Amino acid sequence: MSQSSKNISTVAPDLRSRIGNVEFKNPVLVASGTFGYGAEAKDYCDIEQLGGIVTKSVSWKPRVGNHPHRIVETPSGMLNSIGLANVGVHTFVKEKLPYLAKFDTKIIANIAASSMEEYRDVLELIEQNAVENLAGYEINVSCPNVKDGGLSFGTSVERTEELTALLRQSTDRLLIIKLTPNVTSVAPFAQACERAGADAISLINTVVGMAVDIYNREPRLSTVTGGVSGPAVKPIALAKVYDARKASAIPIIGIGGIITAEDAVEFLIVGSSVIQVGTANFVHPDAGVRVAKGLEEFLRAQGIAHVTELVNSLKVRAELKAAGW
Amino acid sequence: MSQSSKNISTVAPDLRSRIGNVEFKNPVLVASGTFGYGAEAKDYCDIEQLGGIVTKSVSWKPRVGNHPHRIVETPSGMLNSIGLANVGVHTFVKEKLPYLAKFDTKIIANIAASSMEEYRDVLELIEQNAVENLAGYEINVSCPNVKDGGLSFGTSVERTEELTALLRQSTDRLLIIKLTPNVTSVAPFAQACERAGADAISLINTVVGMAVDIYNREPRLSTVTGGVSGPAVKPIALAKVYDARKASAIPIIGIGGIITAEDAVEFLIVGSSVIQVGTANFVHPDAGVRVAKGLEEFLRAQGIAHVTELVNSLKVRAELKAAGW
Amino acid sequence: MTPEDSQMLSRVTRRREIAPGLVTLRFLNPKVAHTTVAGQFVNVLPKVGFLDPMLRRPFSVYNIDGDEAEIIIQAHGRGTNILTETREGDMLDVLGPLGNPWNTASGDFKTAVLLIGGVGVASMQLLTRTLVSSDVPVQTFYGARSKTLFALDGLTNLHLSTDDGSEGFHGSNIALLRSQLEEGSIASPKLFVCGPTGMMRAAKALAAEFKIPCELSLETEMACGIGICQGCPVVTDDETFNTTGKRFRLVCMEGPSFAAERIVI
Amino acid sequence: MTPEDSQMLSRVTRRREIAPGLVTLRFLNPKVAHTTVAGQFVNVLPKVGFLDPMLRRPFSVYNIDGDEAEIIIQAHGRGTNILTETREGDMLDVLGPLGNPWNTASGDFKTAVLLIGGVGVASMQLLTRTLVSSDVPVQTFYGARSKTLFALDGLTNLHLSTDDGSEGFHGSNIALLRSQLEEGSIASPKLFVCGPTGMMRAAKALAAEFKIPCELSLETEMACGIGICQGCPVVTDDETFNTTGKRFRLVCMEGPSFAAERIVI
Ligand SMILES: Cc1cc2nc3c(=O)[nH]c(=O)nc-3n(C[C@H](O)[C@H](O)[C@H](O)COP(=O)(O)OP(=O)(O)OC[C@H]3O[C@@H](n4cnc5c(N)ncnc54)[C@H](O)[C@@H]3O)c2cc1C
Ligand SMILES: Cc1cc2nc3c(=O)[nH]c(=O)nc-3n(C[C@H](O)[C@H](O)[C@H](O)COP(=O)(O)OP(=O)(O)OC[C@H]3O[C@@H](n4cnc5c(N)ncnc54)[C@H](O)[C@@H]3O)c2cc1C
Ligand SMILES: Cc1cc2nc3c(=O)[nH]c(=O)nc-3n(C[C@H](O)[C@H](O)[C@H](O)COP(=O)(O)O)c2cc1C
Ligand SMILES: Cc1cc2nc3c(=O)[nH]c(=O)nc-3n(C[C@H](O)[C@H](O)[C@H](O)COP(=O)(O)O)c2cc1C
Ligand code: FES
Ligand code: FES
Repeated sequence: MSQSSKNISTVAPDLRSRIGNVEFKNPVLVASGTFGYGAEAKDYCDIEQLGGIVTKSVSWKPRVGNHPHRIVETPSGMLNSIGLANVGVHTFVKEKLPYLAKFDTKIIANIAASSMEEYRDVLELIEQNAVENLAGYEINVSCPNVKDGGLSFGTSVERTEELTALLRQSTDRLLIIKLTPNVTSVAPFAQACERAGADAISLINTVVGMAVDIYNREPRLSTVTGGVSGPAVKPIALAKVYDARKASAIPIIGIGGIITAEDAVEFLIVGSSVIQVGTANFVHPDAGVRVAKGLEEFLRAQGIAHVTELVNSLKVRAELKAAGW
Repeated sequence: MSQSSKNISTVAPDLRSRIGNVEFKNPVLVASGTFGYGAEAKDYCDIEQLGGIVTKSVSWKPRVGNHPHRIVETPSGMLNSIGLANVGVHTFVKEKLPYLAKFDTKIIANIAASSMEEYRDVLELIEQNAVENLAGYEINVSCPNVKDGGLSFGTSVERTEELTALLRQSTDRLLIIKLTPNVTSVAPFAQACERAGADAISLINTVVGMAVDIYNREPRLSTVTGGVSGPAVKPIALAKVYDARKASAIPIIGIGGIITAEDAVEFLIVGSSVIQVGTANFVHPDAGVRVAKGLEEFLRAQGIAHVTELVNSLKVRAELKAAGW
Repeated sequence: MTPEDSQMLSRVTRRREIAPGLVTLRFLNPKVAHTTVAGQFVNVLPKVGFLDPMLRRPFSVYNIDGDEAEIIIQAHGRGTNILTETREGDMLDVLGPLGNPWNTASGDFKTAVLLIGGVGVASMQLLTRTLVSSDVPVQTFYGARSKTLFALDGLTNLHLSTDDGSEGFHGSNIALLRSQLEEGSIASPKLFVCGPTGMMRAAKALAAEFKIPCELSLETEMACGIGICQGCPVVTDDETFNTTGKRFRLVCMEGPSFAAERIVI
Repeated sequence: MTPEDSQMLSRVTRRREIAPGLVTLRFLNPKVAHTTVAGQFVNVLPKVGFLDPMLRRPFSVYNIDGDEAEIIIQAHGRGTNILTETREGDMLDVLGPLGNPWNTASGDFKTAVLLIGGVGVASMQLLTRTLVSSDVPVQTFYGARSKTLFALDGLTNLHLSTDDGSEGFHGSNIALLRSQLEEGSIASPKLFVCGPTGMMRAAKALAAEFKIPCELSLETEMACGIGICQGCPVVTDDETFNTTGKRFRLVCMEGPSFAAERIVI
């Protein structure tokens, strides 16, 4: 339990992180659906201090999203049922992507769709309109809040693999599959994504949950169930990352309840190459920058030269490994 | 959002609740593993004001449980990896059950085992030594913290059904199957339990999670992963109850993060016949009594005569039902 | 504005309890104090350093004075209960000002009629100040459950009403206003409305009936307050955005005040 | 004891800051004040009304006086940080007294040697009082990082040591005690030990070396403090409970103090 006694370095620690052939200036990205398309938060957050921005899921056509109520606070977390409200890929490539191109940070375009073809068409349209800092795509097969939002892919290993293989043909940029935690084990999904040529997986999207208005005896979300996010799900997310890490060598993007640099370090140690900050942005729009700065301080205090030294550094005793933990 | 304007009754509301042919004086039970065998908490809690006590899981032989560390606090919740530490069924029937027989409340004996035969043998030994207030059995097929603790049953619909059918032959008392939330959907499990003749299902056991000591880069629990409980999991538990409720007519015992009477009411509305209070007992050993009292106040304030009026009273708009929510 | 100064820890310099559960908190925040226009709001953390409750809560800016701003809080749930117990010297984490001001420049009215229900008074003091300083006549119809619940500072030309008859007109401020509109005693009015949903709905109907412009300041549950969560929409009928024929507008970005005729309430 | 009076909201009547992050809180709780025996502890909620942090934190009873009891808290994590900021007049939710007292009646010693590291002092004031009132000679070896961190109230026959040499012996209290044991100047001693794990381990070894009885007051993470969560065990080697050859003992129920020779530390 004692703090590392390594020498405290005066050299700035190196935060650069890598997935495939893409280098991020630090391992802290902001999560899809929690940072808009960048413009919304720029008055509150110095975007260029982020490792990257994952944009709100876009589909082929614009979507207005679900009827209110869309959010409910829960203990140390929140439920949402936004329903993939988005401007559609045409507006995305015409307005949002060019705007994002101005910032010195990496952009990952998150895509949600209801068929193989739609996923491919959206990806290809973005690919045709790619800007220089577009690092790649995150494929949302895990939104619990729309009935045609991909979760039918996300809960089937076969369809996940097929979709990954299909999209792999359309881009040389990063192809990241964002998995749902709402399955018995994420291990076969991680393996399927690796087989089909994905560059990474993201874990986790939100956990299915609900809340009840006890006075009206109605669900508090218009769609009955929604997705839980925030600190409440952090232990669950870490276990999912661990499950995937044991089963596959594919790079992992850790997500779920990250508020502080210490939270981020947990995800890195368990095996994430980079992490994403989601719900925390709603509380502090500069949450990602806070995490990145905190990470730098942590590395300095612990005498760690490169953030990559943390990645996948979890020590698990041999007898536990042998016993299957 | 407005409070019910029904007349505030001066007659005491009726809290009696029922599963099968067993009547509980109120719908508030304490959950297995969070109240010992009754004796431990009796100085802090007026046990006879509880609807019932579900005892710590017992197995055939005593188990010492997992090596420390066994618990970690998490945001609005905790992780545990107790590892089914228990006195074994022989001590249970010799010492614990006779002690519990003295209280005017229902007892449900929770059983954990690693084989069909062990489950049956434990149940039959208790059956042979049954006391009058023994209402039945809760079968733990969902402990995530021991490798042979039943989760191999709990994640297989077939084995759950087979086990339920087997145990059904050995008792006419309540047979309750305690399901894990760590599956893609609990619906087929609920259906399997119903088919095989269970009287009820309990939902949820803990959610798999983990936490990392970032200074030592070690898991904070000795078994790496453990189970998350407490308010953090309440929205997840409610969604699981809803999932089971839609799929089956079997009575449900709602569990997960219940701290207040309002939490309990959410579970009743979604479709639980009775509920269990778990982690809250660690904070307030009389948490169950607080919930039962709060429930009575709630019913009175809302002018509800019988607590059973709340059960399964969730109003879901027809178009949502049609769309599969 | 730089990203740093739009969210700041602000020391509470004064706490006043107007009635049980109705409290004003004044805090040092030059940015909010100097840049807020009537109708804007701030998003405040219930308790600094705690993860539960986790989300900020929105409050209209009630008053500004030098480098200090003030909010008025009605305790009605977990977060507001905690906030009303804030003590002088404590820190508030304040994000803002957010949202858009009341539209006082629409030119389609001569008299501003402020229609207030309960803690809907929160943005009305600054609105009064703005209107008075531009020499716009103001009439204020302010209803509360009981006379102890009025927060009258900085309001003008008051017509009070209470549900329990303890002060002013015994009944709703809608009924009171209706009688004056029927008399035609208010020259070319525009309604500026904030209060409970029922009152807003009635105000919308009243405005339609008398064909007068009406602006509603709406409240919805908010996570971020800055347009990134998409959690706070109201339903409008003003455009066919896609096949559903519905359009949602974000209260935090496009509101909180909207022209009443377009809002489905 | 009825179920009701073992857990109670207790008003804080006095808060003293001994050093930054080292605070005593005195609170009104007749039950704890009248029934605690030296070595017992209370389990305290970090903040009443909040779900996060959710679990209570255990603290030895530091002092009792009339109807009031006192704890001493070293800030070192989330819960203790919150608790050290408790103000006079605030309410603490206190469950206790819990656990077992120090075993002062074992009859196998003449001199009680209190070996204290840092905030391990917490149970030593009451222990001193108990021993002194039974005319047992007491020698107290108290080590801290620096002289500002001593809480000396109610202790007796002090041998102080500091890590930084700012007061007393420059070095560990174990080294200081060893030299006295080697001199044989303490008649038939028994060690009563509370401090950081490293110190406890050294104390156990020292006691074994000099063949003197030794009792350790242990700290483990606790959820309930009353034996219902099974979360707080230490490993012992005293019995073969089953095939593993290990036995776990619950610190809250069977401790917090244990005979050193049986504890695997
Ligand atoms: C732009 C804007 C400006 C605002 N300005 C102000 C302001 O200046 N001053 C002010 O006081 N408020 C203002 N509000 C409202 C304020 O933000 C909310 O009151 C606050 O967010 C509620 O937070 P809470 O944690 O107290 O309530 P929560 O605990 O989050 O929610 C309380 C909820 O519990 C339920 N509930 C509880 N008890 C009952 C019951 N008996 N019957 C039925 N339902 C019940 C209801 O669903 C209710 O919404 C404003 C809101 C907005 C959007
Ligand atoms: C019977 C008993 C009696 C006790 N009596 C007292 C008493 O009288 N006074 C008192 O002050 N304490 C006492 N304690 C200890 C006290 O209960 C704990 O300090 C408290 O529970 C910690 O709670 P927390 O929320 O502050 O720490 P948490 O935040 O829960 O935990 C802090 C944890 O964070 C980790 N950590 C944080 N920073 C670092 C770092 N730099 N390097 C390595 N790890 C780090 C460690 O794992 C550490 O355990 C007693 C304990 C027991 C069991
Ligand atoms: C309001 C909200 C909207 C979200 N929208 C999307 C989305 O459009 N696409 C997506 O892949 N994930 C979406 N997510 C999931 C987050 O990106 C993230 O995976 C999840 O919230 C867990 O991380 P967190 O706990 O840090 O928020 C959304 C989450 C929230 C809370
Ligand atoms: C420390 C601890 C020990 C538990 N032990 C058992 C057990 O032995 N058998 C069992 O079926 N469930 C056990 N559970 C699960 C609880 O009974 C309950 O299902 C779960 O904690 C969710 O409810 P809660 O959030 O109210 O705690 C345990 C939970 C905790 C926290
Ligand atoms: S509150 Fe987040 S978009 Fe309006
Ligand atoms: S702390 Fe719960 S059993 Fe000891």
